[in-house]
Amino acid sequence: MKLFGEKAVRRILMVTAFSALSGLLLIALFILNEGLPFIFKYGIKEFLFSSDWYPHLGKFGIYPMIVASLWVTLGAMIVGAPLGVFGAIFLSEYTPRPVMKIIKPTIELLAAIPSVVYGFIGVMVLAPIIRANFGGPGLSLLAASIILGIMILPTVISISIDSILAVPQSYREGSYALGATTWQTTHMVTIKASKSGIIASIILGLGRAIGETMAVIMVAGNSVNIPNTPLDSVRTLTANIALEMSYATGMHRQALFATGVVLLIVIIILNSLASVAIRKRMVKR
Amino acid sequence: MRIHPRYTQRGAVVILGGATLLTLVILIFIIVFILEKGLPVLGWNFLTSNPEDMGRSGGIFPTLIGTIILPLIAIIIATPLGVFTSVYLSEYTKETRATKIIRFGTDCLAGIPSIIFGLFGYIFFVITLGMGWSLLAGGLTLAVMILPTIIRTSEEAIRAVPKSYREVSFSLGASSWQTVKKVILPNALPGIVTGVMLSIGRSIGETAAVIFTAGSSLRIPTSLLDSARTMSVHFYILAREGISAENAYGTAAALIIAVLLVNLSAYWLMNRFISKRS
Amino acid sequence: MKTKFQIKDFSFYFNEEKVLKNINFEIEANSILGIIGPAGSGKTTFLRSLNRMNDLESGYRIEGNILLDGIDIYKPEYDVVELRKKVGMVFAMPVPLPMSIYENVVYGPRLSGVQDKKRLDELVEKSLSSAYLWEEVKDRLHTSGMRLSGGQQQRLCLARVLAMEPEAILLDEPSSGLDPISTAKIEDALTVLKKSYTIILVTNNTKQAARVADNTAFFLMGELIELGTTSQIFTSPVKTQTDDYITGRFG
Amino acid sequence: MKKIMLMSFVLIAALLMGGCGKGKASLTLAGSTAFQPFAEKLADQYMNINPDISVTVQGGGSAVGIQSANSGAAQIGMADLVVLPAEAEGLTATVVAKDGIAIVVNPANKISGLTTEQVRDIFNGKITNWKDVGGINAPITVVSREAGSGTRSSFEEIVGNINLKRDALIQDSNGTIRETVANDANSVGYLSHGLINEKIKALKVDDQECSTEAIIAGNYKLVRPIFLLVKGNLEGEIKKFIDYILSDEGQNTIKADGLLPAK
Repeated sequence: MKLFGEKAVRRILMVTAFSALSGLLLIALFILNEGLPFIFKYGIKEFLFSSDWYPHLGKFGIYPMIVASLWVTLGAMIVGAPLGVFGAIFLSEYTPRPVMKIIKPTIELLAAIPSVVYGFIGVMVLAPIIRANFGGPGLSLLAASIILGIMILPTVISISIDSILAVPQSYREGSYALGATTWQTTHMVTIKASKSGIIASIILGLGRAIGETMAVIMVAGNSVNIPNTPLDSVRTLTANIALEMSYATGMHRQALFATGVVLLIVIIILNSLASVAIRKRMVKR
Repeated sequence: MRIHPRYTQRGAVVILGGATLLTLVILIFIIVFILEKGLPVLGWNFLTSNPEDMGRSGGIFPTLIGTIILPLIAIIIATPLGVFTSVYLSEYTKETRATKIIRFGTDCLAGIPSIIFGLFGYIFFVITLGMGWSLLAGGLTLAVMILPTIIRTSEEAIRAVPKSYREVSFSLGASSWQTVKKVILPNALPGIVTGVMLSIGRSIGETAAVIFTAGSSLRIPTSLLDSARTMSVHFYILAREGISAENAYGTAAALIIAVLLVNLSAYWLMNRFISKRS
Repeated sequence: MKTKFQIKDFSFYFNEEKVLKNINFEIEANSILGIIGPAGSGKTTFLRSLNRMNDLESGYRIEGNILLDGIDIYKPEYDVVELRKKVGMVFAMPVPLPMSIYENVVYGPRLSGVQDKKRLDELVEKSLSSAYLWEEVKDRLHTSGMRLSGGQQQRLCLARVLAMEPEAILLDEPSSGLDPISTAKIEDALTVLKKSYTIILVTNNTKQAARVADNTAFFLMGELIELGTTSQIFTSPVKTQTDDYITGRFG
Repeated sequence: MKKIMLMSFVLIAALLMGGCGKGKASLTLAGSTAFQPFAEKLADQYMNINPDISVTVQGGGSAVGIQSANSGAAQIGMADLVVLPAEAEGLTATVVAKDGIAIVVNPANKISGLTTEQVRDIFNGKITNWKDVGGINAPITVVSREAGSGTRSSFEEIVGNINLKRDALIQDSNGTIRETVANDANSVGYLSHGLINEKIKALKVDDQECSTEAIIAGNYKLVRPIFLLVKGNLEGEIKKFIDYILSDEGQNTIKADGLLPAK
């Protein structure tokens, strides 16, 4: 009786252990099932590299969205990565521990602010500033990059601090003993030792930026347009799905699922890169 | 030309400190901006009265209900699944190919954008399973979304339980499940609860996945198969469509306070957990 | 004399490194066997083989057999849970589970299905008394076991094993971190307990073995060098290594 | 642990029962965001008269209206298209209201009217500066709806030969168009006549004001019908609700809030 119970428990646990995996597979299955046939029917090249997105005319090229997603993500990195990494270095190497221990959770707390709130701030505060000072519609690549850059700050800072703190104190002491200043120690020893952790934090931030939807819809302006300047309005892959999903039928809807497929592939590649970077860090330790 | 180390040191401090300050200022500005405009609107009456005219006036009571029930469904489903998964991974198997695949799957799931969850929930729960836009479809979608968080935090909490406790329990003739039930889960509980709280926070703030699966009906839901609107969705609609700036700020303030409260209590729990350990 | 354990040509490999090398001997029931030897000689691994605690590790492999009352404990259908109920263990570091003293003691019996409150109360008093702890804690049974002193914690761990009413008790350097008074109390308890139990005591402290053990085994580099009555081992060892070890020339 | 799990199961069961057990008839409408507010209001009024029925209204857009009426996700689909697409062929369509599409600009804009030709050129990107249509020297920001929107396809159908310029901003509802135009002094967009408010200014098109009178008189040309779509024949609760919308009381509600009656 008891032994049977033990076996049953093991079996139940094993089944539940596959829940996350089956969730992932189910998602992949349904998205692929809706999107892949379209991609093959319409043509991979035409779908990925044509700039014509006219659903009512049966034209579904997502090149502008791919370009926009990349630009927006890159923009978010330019804004968020230095700010985040510098902040993490300052907090872990130049700030008294007790102060850091208050500031770090505060920053992590900000990761919990709903993305729609960030988007709203973008529309109400940032877009008018851009419109007034630089011209253009305000709702733009620039606005989206800044808002996303801010949104990824907590992720980048938090993980970077963790990996910087994981550098053994003896490394730093060794450097100080040779007469290095704090900054010399930081950039020659600490940053080098925690490089893969910092890179992982940036990649994870990248993942968040490329996957963000609502905030981007609110601030990017959503033109199907390859931007010439940061002041141009753009539409990302995520925005394309969310904007048109509720109105789409037939081919149009399949094309949106196909957009999801592209997004999914990009994310999984990024994720694998991040986990390689993280594993590298673990091995080093 | 070589710059003297003293100057690079000073320059570094200025730049790094400036970046930190800028980050903090931006992030605090966002909260202050919303609270300053939203708090005057936010009151007992605002929370407990029904919206009128699509939310142009009146309160946000139905969205409050949606905001409570939707994450509740999600954690009721995801918590046992997530905790059992982490128990299996940490107590019942050694590192094998299967556990590696499970872990990779969990990591991938964690990285999937919420809009994809929305698409999936819409096509699977809403259409294929015929649930319609409903609390159930939204809750299930959120459950899949938060599962990786719960698995990760539970696994960390379980691994933090000293190995010696397991040895003692086994040496006293406990089976694996008895050890899990009597020693491991009770000791990992605060960590697990922290993960659940963080997941609740994420569910409350989620918009993209919810709007496609739970719909946006402003009525008070009377069953799990009713559509409902959460505060995030309500805020999104109010703000986007310019229905009422005043009520949008009020809803945003309520939203931020709810999310901060949930996360603060998670941190509080985690700190208690850590201090008890050491 | 009745034999409790028979160890037949037992070898233990950890990651293909041979940690125990072809051990052969028998352990008498109702006696105390002291196992001595320098660190890394395989004493603890051997002890943990007797109740299969090594199962919790990965990357090990065994050869040969260990028989408990004539039955091979490593045969596939053997119930490990039952084995551990029969063969209790006290670890080097005292590890009270994070619960009350009372709950710590009844942990084992409860697992075996004892629910009766009166019976549990009896077990608690009897076990704590046998471990010479009852008088010190009888008024605070429901406070946390973690608040006891180190010596008290180790006696609680002993009581916890006794409450299961096992047949054999394995002790892995039970007084390595304890003060002399606590050590003495545990040793006193053991000499009384051997009347009802088979006790196997791994110790780094040769004097402790000399004080309490009936028989003593000397392990070195994974081999059983010498086994005999305690007085024989300590007064007229056969092997020179044994002599060197107990006279403190190495170890 | 066990208790919590048990309690939650009971809770779920109770919630499920709560909805299904009472046997209350329910109707779901989904689709056109332009008609959604009206449908909400009509549903509220209808439920006041008939407490036994529960009417739920979802947005989503015209395509969702057609799709969900087809799939059964909603009993009634709402669509605001000039020409119904092929997918809607099997559905019974009832015109319940008409809606004008207003061309709107920021109140700061001095322009008071455009010709159909100018509207077309602006949206196609041929005219890019307000000075070319009599305004100040400033670039025009065009704001349009997303592909698939009923308002957009009706707008493009009626104006004719629209090939939207690439850098037009895209917003996904009437409300967001209004917000965007209200925030940007140089922008132009279009939205449902009923949603004009003080934050934006409706332009005359071909010298006709976008007013209820002009629309009813048939002078203002940017007008589209609003359909309710039902799978199969109109019967039972569905018919009763649609009849209510077409009744004087229902049509008055529609009129009072800015749409135009069906007849």
